[in-house]
Amino acid sequence: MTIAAKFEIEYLQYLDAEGKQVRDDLPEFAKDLGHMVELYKLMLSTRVFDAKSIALQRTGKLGTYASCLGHEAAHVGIGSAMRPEDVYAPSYREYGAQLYRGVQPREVYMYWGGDERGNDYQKEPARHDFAWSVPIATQCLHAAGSALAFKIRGEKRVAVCTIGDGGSSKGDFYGAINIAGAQNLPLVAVIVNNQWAISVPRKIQSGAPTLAQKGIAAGLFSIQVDGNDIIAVRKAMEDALERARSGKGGSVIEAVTYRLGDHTTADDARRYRGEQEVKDGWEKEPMKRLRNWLVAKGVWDDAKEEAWKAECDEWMDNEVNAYLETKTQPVSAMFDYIFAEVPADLAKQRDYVLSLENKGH
Amino acid sequence: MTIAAKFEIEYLQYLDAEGKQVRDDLPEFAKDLGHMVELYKLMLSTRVFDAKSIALQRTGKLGTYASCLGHEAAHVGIGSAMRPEDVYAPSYREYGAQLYRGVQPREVYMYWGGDERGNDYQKEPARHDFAWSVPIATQCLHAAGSALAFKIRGEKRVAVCTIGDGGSSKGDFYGAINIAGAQNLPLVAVIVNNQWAISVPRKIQSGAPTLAQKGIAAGLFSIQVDGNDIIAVRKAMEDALERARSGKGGSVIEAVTYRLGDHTTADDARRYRGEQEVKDGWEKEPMKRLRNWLVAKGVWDDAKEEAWKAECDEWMDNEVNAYLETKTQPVSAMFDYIFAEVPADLAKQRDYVLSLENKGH
Amino acid sequence: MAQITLIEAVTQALAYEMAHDDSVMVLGEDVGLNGGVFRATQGLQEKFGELRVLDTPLDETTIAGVTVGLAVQGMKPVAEAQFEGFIYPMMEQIACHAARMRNRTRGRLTVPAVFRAPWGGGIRAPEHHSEANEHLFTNIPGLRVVMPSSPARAYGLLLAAIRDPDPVMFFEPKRIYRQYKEEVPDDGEALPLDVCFVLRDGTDVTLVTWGAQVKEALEAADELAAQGISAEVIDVATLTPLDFDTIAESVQKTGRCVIVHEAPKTAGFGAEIAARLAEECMYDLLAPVERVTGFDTHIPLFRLEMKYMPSVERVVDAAKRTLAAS
Amino acid sequence: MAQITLIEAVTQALAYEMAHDDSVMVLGEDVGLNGGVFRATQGLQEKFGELRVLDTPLDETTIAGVTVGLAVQGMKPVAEAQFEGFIYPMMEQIACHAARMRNRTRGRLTVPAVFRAPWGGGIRAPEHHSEANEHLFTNIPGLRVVMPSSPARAYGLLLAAIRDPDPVMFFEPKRIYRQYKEEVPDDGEALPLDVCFVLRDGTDVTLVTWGAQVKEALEAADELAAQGISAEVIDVATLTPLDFDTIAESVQKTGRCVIVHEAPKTAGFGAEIAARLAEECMYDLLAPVERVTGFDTHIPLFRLEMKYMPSVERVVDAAKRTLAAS
Ligand SMILES: Cc1ncc(C[n+]2csc(CCOP(=O)(O)OP(=O)(O)O)c2C)c(N)n1
Ligand SMILES: Cc1ncc(C[n+]2csc(CCOP(=O)(O)OP(=O)(O)O)c2C)c(N)n1
Ligand SMILES: [Mg+2]
Ligand SMILES: [Mg+2]
Repeated sequence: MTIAAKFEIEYLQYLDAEGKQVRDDLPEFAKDLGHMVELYKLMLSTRVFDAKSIALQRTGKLGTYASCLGHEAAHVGIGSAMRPEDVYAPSYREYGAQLYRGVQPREVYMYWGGDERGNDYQKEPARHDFAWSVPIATQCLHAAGSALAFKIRGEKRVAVCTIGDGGSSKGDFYGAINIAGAQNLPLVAVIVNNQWAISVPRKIQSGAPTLAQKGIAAGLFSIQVDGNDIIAVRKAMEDALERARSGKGGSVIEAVTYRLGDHTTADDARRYRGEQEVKDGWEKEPMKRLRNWLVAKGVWDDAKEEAWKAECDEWMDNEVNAYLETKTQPVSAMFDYIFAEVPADLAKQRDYVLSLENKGH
Repeated sequence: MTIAAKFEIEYLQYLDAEGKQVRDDLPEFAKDLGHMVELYKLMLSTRVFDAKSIALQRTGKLGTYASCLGHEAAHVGIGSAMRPEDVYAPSYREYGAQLYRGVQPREVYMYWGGDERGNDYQKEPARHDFAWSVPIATQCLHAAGSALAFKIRGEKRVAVCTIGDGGSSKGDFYGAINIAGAQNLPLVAVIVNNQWAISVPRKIQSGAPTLAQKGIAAGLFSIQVDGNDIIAVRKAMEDALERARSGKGGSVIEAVTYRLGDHTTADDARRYRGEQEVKDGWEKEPMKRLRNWLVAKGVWDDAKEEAWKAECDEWMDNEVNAYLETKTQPVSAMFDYIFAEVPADLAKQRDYVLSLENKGH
Repeated sequence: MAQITLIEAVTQALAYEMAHDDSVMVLGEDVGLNGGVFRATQGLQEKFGELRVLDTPLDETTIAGVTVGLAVQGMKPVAEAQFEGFIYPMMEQIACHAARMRNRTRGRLTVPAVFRAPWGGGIRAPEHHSEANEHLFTNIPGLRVVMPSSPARAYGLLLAAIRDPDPVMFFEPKRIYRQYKEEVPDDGEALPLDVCFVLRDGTDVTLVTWGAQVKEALEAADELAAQGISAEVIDVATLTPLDFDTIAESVQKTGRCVIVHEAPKTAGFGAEIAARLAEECMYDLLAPVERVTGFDTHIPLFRLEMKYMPSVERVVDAAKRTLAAS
Repeated sequence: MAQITLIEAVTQALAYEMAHDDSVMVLGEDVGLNGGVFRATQGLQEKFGELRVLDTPLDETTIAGVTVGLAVQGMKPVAEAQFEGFIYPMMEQIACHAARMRNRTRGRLTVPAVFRAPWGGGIRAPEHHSEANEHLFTNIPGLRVVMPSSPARAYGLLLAAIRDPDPVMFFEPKRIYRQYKEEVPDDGEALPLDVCFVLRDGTDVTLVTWGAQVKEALEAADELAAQGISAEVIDVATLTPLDFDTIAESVQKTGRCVIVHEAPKTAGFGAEIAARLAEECMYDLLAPVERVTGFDTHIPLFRLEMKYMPSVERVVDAAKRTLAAS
């Protein structure tokens, strides 16, 4: 039998569900325990932020909100591996990565609170990142286009996109990794496989044993990691970013995790998945293992945990207040950003709406 | 290192470019030399048909025409492996498969001659096949949908689609193989890789070493074959059809061949590819090797070749005449097939056009 | 006989037709156990199994293309786009194949499919969940574009759409999914796809609309009546092929027309109706035609979205302008 | 100064802008060595390299999405859809991102991209190579929809489109790609994107059209002149945002209007112009508005396609009907 090509998908894990280290070759960044504490703190603040968002929604102060509960290792792993000059194209729940890059909680609240200004990230590097992208998988092509711009201009920057297990079924994802392979683009595509796309389980999305192997279709470096193990995520990201930055091409990383919450606040996951599965999900969640590991290393303890949580609470309260104090935009805002300048034909409509406002309609 | 998954892409070939048998384990069908002669004859008639089409176009009797020169082994291999009850969803140049399934040359001429009736295949099984599909890759999803219908109804039928190397970049192709994998559908997707998509070479389409490996993304059985070796194509097809028919799921077959002609009669390939490459292509073309093999087996010779060519010429002349004698459709045909019945609003437009006709516009 | 909402009428029609015709099936994202994010397919998978109520991979192009394949092979698929704002990837398959297959093959192959999509704004939904794009499909020959505006019409029109031998776009105004209940006998009676429905007779001005805006139009008619103005209200229901005769008849009577729709004004489907009036009813018009529509902007996120939607006040103002003009 | 065709004017504009602005680039299928199937990008790859004149994989969704990404990152990509009939897979990226990015981010991110596509029928091309779908984009806020009708306007409008800070759909009427030549100085002078062009003054009737049909309109005007009827001819050029004032002014003068376009009649962009007339010029109209358009059918394969296209005779007839009516 003649073999035309051979492939392997590696599975990467450093910490098991209990925080036991399953391999000795810790990556450099993980030897810096101070840094690992920082990562843990961001994961925790992300979780505090998320709980606050859900509370806001439940009390009618947000619209629909997409929670990131359970994704903290994957998201913070991604965000923390990137350099400021890189570009991030998220979908809609990767707050852990975005907070790292300067998106402010108040901006998240504004967006899900029905205010476009939430997309106008004020701080770098988030300011040059893409906004949340709701049409599934479309953001992958924005990352590929960004990567192409970097290549054309000879910039040593990498474009990173995240996509769900469900989203990896959509043609755009395939198009993005395909052109990355064909043009050797500095693109890192991370499939955050949380096992569910709203109510549709992973097995309905694909007959493939791993989602990482989708990268093989495009000739990209492809790897599967324990997405609840931030060391594994971060290591795979660092390697992929390094390959991309040095002109060695794009990667697909599948981060295997679990969506502990409902799809969004508009969803009720009990309709379609069993309790046991969620319990199992909690056994493997990302915070516990990292905390256990840090505690074992002697760099974290309950007191620190409580203190940091309190700090986070304060931070979030502050952000919530800033959000709640934000006045609704004037109605003219509807017209002012459609084009660089409001065309004459549209200006007539704006004037009409303003006249209605004056009439008190 | 933990390995999550491993894959191999086999390359299948029985006859080399000169017709030398490179492996001993001939499949059953190839041991039937009478049948092999039949296949050769259909490949030859396809080539005669194709030359006639180009001549028709050159003399202004056809519009643009997409030649199949060099694809005869791939196309006849596909068509001859299928059962009548299977369904075929071609793109636009797979005449070798279609003639086998009952599409008549006059229908091909009508289609490229600007007459919709060319799509109204009169003979079974072609009559239940899909028509030519110009929007690249869309036909793959029609095949997947057909395969789903077969599965739902418990029919032991298989849907087959063909797609080019270029077309395999389009999201629809990915969508089709993906749902085939997820739902275990009886789908066989054949990538006819002729190295070019109009002027775009294979390497611009994908960074993957084989196109067959795209099937890995969907968890499908995937294999690469010498697309100029009809035994290899036919064998891979038979295996894939058998797997699909017996509920073992879909396959992706990459048939590696070469487009010996221009993309279509509207194209001039000299603009973008060198002479040497085309010469090399001719060295590996599919007729010669099969002829050599059959001649060596003592079942074919020059006299038979000439006699069959003459028969084909007559057949094609007959088809061309039937085509040329076909009267243009009445102008009302423009309106009559938009809906099952012409809606009142549309009937007014039809009446208007008929009144123009009467005025001699 | 139970009182049901518009969304329940959709479910009732699907269940009826699936029970009576084995070839009818449903496919889309989350249509199975979850019953769709709006519950349109609630309970169907339990009744009809995982294949006839099929959760698809997350790719609208796949859904549309597979739907075409199913329909050509004799199934009657009802595909769901989860929100109308996600329908774009379906367009190539709808425009190039569903709407063309019959014509392409001179009737040999046909596509008796329905493409359903929750449509429109006003439910404080996130970005891309409030689009009103019926218009994208009204210039495509070979398609029927249908939008119900009440539970009974949802039931009857959806049955008709499924039975129709050609492809139908079926847009469901999600703002009124649960707005009110009415009695809808589950008798399998379809409504015609070639007529506009006159919902209220009037003599002074004709209000022409469809989908969710029927509510505003009827309320505006009440308000106008209170002011002594008699408004006729027409629910277009099937946008294409258009039954313009019913509209023309009304405008011949009233001499005035206000067209109301949610999509942006420029090149919205209201333009076609106004254009027909300019062509065919010019001598009947006592006043310029008015369009009360969304603006030529994207529908804003929900804090401002109601500023975008055609309001009862805007409709009343427009109707009164037509009366003032003549 | 050389005389050039419309397609050569496209090439000239691309070459000019690429030479003067490093961020301008071209991408699409076959745009490289082959210079595009119509040769619009002929010679550009040799001049500007394989990256700035990029042959893409065969996936329109990829082309559109990558274009958005490039534009957000500061490039000015000019993407080509090989034929307008293959533009559907681009729609999600165009409608949901290119046209919305500025509004979504309150101006933080923008998409200064151009989407070019050879448009329309009449060249005896195969199936799906003759579509006239400008209409699909005219209801999308945040997009400019532009169609040139002469070499000079192709040059000036394309330069303007590339320089425009927002996304532009640029449809090129392929039937007149090589119809005639005219002098087009390569001076980098752009034309405005906010005006209709009055190509011929007249007093009796206004012919409003765009793209390839400008030819038929001008010929009809000649024919009408021979019969003593003075027709004004307006090339809309930029369909959206629409400069209706120029059209209104003309109709105020002539009192009659014939709108000519190739796309199907129902919900074609002609509807918007007729609708505006019904709203804003009703008292000026001396006769019903006429639309001379393609029919509500798919454009037939080429043996019948000229029966589908608006002909000079149909335009003349329509113009005369407007005169007979008043
Ligand atoms: C094109 C498109 N289709 C449908 C939707 C509706 N939708 C929102 S999220 C979602 C599921 C996404 O699942 P997955 O990609 O796994 O990401 P996750 O939400 O699990 O992070 C769907 C179907 C959408 N936003 N965009
Ligand atoms: C969606 C779409 N985009 C573009 C085209 C124009 N087009 C026709 S054939 C072709 C190249 C196809 O190449 P490939 O898939 O390799 O098939 P081949 O022609 O080589 O058999 C292109 C770009 C098309 N028909 N459909
Ligand atoms: Mg998921
Ligand atoms: Mg090819």
